[in-house]
Amino acid sequence: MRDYIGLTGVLFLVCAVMAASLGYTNAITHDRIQEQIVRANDEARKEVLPDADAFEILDDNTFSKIKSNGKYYFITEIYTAKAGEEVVGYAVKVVPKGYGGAIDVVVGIGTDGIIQGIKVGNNTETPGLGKNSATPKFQNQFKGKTWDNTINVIKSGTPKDNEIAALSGATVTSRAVAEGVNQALEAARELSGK
Amino acid sequence: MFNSIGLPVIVLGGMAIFFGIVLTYASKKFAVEVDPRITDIRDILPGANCGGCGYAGCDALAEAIVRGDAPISGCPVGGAELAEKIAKLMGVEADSAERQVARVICCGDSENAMEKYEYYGIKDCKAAEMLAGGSKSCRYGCTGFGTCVRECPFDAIHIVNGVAVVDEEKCTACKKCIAVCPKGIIELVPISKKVRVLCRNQDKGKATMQACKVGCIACQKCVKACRFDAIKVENNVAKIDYSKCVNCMMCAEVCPTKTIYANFAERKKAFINDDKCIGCTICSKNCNFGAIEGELKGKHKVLEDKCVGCAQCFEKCPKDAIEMR
Amino acid sequence: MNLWKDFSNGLIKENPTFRLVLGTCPTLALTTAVFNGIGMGIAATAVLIGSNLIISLIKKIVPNEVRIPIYIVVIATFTTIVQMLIQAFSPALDKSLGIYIPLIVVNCIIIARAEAFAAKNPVINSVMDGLGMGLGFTAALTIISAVREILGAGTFLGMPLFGESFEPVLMMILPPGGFLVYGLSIAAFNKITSPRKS
Amino acid sequence: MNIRTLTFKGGTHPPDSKKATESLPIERANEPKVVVIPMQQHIGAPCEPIVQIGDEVKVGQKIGEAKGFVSVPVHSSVSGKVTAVEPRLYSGGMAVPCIVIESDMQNIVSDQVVPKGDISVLSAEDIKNIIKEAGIVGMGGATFPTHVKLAPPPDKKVDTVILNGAECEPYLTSDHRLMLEYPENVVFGLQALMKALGVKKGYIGIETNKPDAIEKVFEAAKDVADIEVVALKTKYPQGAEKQLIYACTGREVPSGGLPADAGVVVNNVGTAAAVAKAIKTGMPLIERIVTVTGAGVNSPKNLLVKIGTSFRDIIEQCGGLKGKVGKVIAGGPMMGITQFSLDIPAIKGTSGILVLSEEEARLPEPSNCIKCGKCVETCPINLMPVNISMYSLANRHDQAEALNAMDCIECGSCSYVCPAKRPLVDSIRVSKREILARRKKAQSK
Amino acid sequence: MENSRFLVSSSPHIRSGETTQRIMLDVIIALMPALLAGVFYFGLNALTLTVTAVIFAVATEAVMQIILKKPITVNDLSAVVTGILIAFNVPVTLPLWMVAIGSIFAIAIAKQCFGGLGFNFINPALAGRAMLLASFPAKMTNWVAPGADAVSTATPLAILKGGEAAGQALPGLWDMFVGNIGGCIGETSALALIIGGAYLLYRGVINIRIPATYIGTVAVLTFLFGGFDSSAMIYHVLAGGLFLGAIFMATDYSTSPMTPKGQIIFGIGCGFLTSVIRFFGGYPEGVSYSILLMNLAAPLIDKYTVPRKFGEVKKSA
Amino acid sequence: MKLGLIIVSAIFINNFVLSQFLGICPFLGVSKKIDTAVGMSVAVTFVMGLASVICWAVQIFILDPMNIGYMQTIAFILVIAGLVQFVEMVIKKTSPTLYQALGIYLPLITTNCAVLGVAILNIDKSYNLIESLINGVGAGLGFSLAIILFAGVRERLELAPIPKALEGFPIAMIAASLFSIAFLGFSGLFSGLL
Repeated sequence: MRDYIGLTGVLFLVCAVMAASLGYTNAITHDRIQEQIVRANDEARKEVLPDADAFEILDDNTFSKIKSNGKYYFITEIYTAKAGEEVVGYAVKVVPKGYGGAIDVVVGIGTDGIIQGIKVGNNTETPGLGKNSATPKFQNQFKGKTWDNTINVIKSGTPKDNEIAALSGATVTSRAVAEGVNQALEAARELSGK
Repeated sequence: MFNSIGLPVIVLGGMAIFFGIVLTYASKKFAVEVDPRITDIRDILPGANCGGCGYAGCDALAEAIVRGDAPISGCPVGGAELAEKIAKLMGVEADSAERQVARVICCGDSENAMEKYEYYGIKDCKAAEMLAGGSKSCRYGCTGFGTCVRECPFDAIHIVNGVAVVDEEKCTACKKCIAVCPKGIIELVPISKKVRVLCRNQDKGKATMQACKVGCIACQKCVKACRFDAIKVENNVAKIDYSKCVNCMMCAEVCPTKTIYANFAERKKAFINDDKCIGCTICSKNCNFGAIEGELKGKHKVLEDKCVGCAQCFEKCPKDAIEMR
Repeated sequence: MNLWKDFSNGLIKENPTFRLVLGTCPTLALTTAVFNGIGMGIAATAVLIGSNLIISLIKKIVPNEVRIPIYIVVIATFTTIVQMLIQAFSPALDKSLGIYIPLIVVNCIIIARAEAFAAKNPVINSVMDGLGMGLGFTAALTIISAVREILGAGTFLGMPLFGESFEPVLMMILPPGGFLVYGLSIAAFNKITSPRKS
Repeated sequence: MNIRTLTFKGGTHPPDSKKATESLPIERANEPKVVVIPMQQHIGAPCEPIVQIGDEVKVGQKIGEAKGFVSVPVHSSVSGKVTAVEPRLYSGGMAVPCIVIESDMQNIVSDQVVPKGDISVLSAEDIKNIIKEAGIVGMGGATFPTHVKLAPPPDKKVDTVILNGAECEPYLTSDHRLMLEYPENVVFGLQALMKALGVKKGYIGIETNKPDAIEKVFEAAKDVADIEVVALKTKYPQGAEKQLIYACTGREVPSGGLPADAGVVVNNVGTAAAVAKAIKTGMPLIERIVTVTGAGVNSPKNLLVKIGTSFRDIIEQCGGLKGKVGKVIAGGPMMGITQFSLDIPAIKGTSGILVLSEEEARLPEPSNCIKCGKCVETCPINLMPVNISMYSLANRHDQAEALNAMDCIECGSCSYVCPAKRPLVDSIRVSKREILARRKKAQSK
Repeated sequence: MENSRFLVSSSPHIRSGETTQRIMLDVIIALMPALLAGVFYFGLNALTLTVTAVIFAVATEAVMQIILKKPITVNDLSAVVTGILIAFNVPVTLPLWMVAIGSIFAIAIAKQCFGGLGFNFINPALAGRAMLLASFPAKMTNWVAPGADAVSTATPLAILKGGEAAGQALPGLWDMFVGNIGGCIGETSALALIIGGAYLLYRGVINIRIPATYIGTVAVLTFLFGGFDSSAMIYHVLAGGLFLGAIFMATDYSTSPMTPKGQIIFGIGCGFLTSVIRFFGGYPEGVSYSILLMNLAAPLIDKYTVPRKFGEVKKSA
Repeated sequence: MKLGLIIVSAIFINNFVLSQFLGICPFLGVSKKIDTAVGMSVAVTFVMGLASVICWAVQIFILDPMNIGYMQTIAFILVIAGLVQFVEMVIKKTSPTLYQALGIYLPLITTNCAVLGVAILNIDKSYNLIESLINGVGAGLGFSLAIILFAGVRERLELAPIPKALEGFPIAMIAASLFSIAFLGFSGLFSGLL
């Protein structure tokens, strides 16, 4: 019996002390971490919709109504962007499937149906290829595209109005991002009722 | 406060208690008796798993030592130092055996030993051995293809001019070369014995001479020169009895074929410390070479040109008045 | 003097990455960019110092049967603390190190030093050992990641080094490049630091 | 002539090189002045000399008595005086006890030599005894005592005797000439062997590159029941025991087993001829046909040589050595043993003396193995020579053993075909020796 | 009549005339039709690339052997073969320095680091190609149509795979067969490769097992995966590097199994992986990777397909 | 279908050793002989499957309800360490043969980052119980595939004249690099479906 107490006791003691110090660290860093997360998300939305000063998550009813037709399977979150009281656009988070798995993309669409910016976030694409989708050069191609036309990806040549040039060597990623953006555009058009 | 510190403490503490109990229970219930000495010995073994001991690695040797199957000096790599440590763990004294080294009993290098044919094939003693015993005319001698060199884990043996030579500094007496030599001409000898017969040719003198210039021709000169009865000729080859040899190197001096090797530079001379000498004459009586003179009760003196460094006087002097240098 | 020896041990003689070849997983995974390499190095160093300190302190009261669980709990605690700090103060680093931060727990360097050094030596020495090993680890990661980033992306710490026309050798920042650069680095390290044979 | 052409799996086909001697009739060699007769010309225990220095001996007189079952006696091949009984070098590379006899050039035949009577009256036991007393061994080169082969363990049912006339070794033509010139002796010998074993089926296998020999032997055997002459595909090692048995009967000798395990006894055609001679004339085995050939001799010949004649004498009769000589081989180029001296006697197993020129003898240096697998495809035993060799060279003979190194018949096909010129069979031989030594050690423990 | 000393060696005392160098020369000869086809369809640049690859392969081999203090064995021609095969596996538009890097990587890393000829466990040429593809994906997939004006095009496999090349017309079967299509320098002309393969078979340098099982497996599987479409199957067999891979690279001695049974397993494995990668993988072409992957398995295959030794008594189960 | 994809992904595409760099230490250390590699593979696969399930349960039933997700690392590693030690003791006692074949590898597994890695990844990817199990076993099989193939190659390399400077770890790393190149062939497999 003494073995049980001695061994378990020491293990318990060490664990307890360690747990306590963990808990304490968590207590002092928790808020800051949450704040970081919120800020990071807000910043991403702000980046794609610079005009807005606040974002409100779409209410569940509307969101499920939008999702209900099954067309927008890549969309995971929609925020309504506001400048003051005025709705200035939508920040749509889509998660299309790329070469190495899911790609986080936030698309900022103005109420006029024009893309103000997109941001490619977390992804597991190939470094040097698909990962380059997060470069400004690639993302900026989407700026100014509208919901009037479906965006197509081309591998070579000069892109036309509704086209973007694929990342070299990473056509799958490029197409995935474009597909996500197209869904976001359609959803935004539906939301705005135009 | 509870939520931030108490909860983790409870959860982790709970897990700790759970595992503590389970592991204690398991360690009792499922305990396997392992002699703690096995673990201890394994810890101090070199851990190179070289197999020099003849067991499958250090773990196996540790087990064998504890079982009593292997001697405490079983690890050839660790040497005496390790044997002592193991001895302490095992509670016995190390056999105070002197360090041994391997020696190649052949000096028939490519200048002295005749070649009977030109060998073409794998550069390996065992392969060459199969073709009429190797290309050297002497069928007893070193084949010279260095199978022992490749086998040695300590880089302690090399082919010099067609014959294998052991680097005594590096040799750990692991016996791997002995096991691998197809001619069986490597043996272990105590490192302090400086005189070696470097031949094993058992043919008659004439046949030996035809095969190799430095072969033992069984001329008996060394036998006559030895004052300690330490050398004999058996099967046409001289053999030193190391329990009797005192490193006087006389045999090497007289050997006509230079088959007996001794490094004369290492030969020491006796010196008598006048302050300590009491003139007991024990030294001069024990000198087989008439190299010490002196009167009873008088100071004794070593005749340097006669002294061969056999150290008999040194060992016998009751007053520690003799030094070898 | 002795402290200096404990400290410098980890830099070259027993460099954990090049000589002991421990902690290979983060070494390979996080050396695609110098930023990640240094970040991982510092995080691991912090955990290493902390765990060496605590384990050295409690070494006398630890029963043998639960030695490993206790060490691991200690290490895990420091790992989690480091993780929280990184999340709070450098979200970018958190994002690029990802799952490898919690995996510091099972970085063989840390448990190996706990077992081999901290469990047998005084506190100060253990801290110095942790610092030395950590710096050795960090230095190794920096070297490997520099090679990989420069060749594989043409940048250093994110700054482009070459002109537009530079074609980066992408393989260098892919898994094969990791193995290759690490392997060649070990060979080079051994060649440089081992005494030359006459 | 309706003859089946048979063969085995694997093998290779080195150039025959038989042109030089295949059409030359057997010549009787000059009478040697001195013969050196080793007491061990067979596998098994050596003989004990039963004559002393100064003794007068006659042709066919027994001079060495067999010790033990796997052993055969040795007879004098000349009449004359014993001048020495001492170790002398022989073709195995070592010195063995030999009896040296100075010939009186009279060739007085011993009165022990008498015809043994008609085969029909001889019992199986009689035949075995005659064979043993005549000192007959396998004449293909392996020199296994023939009478031992004729006494298989009772649990092994032998139903077939095969005569090996494949002579698959390049250069050698002694068996070829024998079959051409004495086909009746070959057939007679086979009948005697079959009778000794009490079997009903006999084959004589001859490679297709000797069509004339096939024809002659076929003629000689066509009236004899139970004997079939079969043609064998010209492929090395067609004459290896196991391959020959497989080709003729489709049976495989089990690994580690003897031909008797497959119900077969194999003998060389030369052995059969020697048996025939021993029965017909009573003359023991004191001479044999030796092919002397190769670029290193001036005039290649097939010589009928008395046992104990030195290589030097034999080569001299063939015009001596030609040019710079590289190698002197006792036997053929695939399995023969190289010699470093010409002062060695021809013995019962000396099927040929092959002298290679310096250029032929200098084999190319080995280079890296390219793992082409040609040795694997060639190996008649289906081994992987490349791997066995690799382990052998690394001194890891237990792995070599696990890869069945002991099953290697050392035919040399792998070394022959290897494009990288690796010493394959050499190293496997080293392994086999090591493995045997280890097994012995383990047994003695 | 006396000789100073004779040579003594273990039997056998004769050797066949076949040498490593001769085998490599045969392979080079067998590659020539494909090189001619490459130059014919893609212009002189194909030749320049090939020569560059060969020069760098040979030079790397020599330099590595000097550094490692080993005998220089470039005259065994194995580096030449590697060089040619690397060039055959790249598009004609590839910059010269890139193909040079491929050669250096192939010889220095994949071959010499492991002990040189015969000790490499992975096909050096394919390792070089895979390294180039991983490093310079865009340049390595920049295909041009045959002809002088270097119009960029898609390979038939890319067209079959759909995607960005979807909708482009597949070339005619005859063009596929003779090599009048886009692709790597040495892979397009099945005809030229078959001529080379026939030569190697005739010379006994390779045996039929690996190429036959490889191509056969691809044919069967593409027929199944393609929905029992025999014309798609023919395209799959003729397109891409299948013939080049099956005849010249999967048969590489040192990286393929040595046992007959092993070679058959190896061929089937290559065929399976090729088909899977072509249909479900990220790349339109899977020949190189499938051979590389099977290279990894070759030692195991060899180990577990040791032939039944002659006379082995079958153990009854 | 999803389970199939998970397992294919774990074995080939995102092979733990060759593309995720998890479990490298045992991969290099225990791959000198095929027999030991097989033993290690079985042990790792077993532990990974078990750890996936138990850690999943710990996360869902303890950490999540109590809202102490930050304790994940410490809780998981404690569970794994305790589990491994327990299993080792049991095997050692109950089946010496199994212990010889498998048990001796167990102590090496505690600090195998692949085990902790798979447990954490299961939670990150929000797999359910079955998916976690499949992912754990699949990753173990992926490890097994890599290490057994590697052992085959290393047995062959053992007799090769490797340059002196590269002997030991360097050549093993370079060999692993070539393995990794070959495994690039699997990248993008079923990419549209993941």
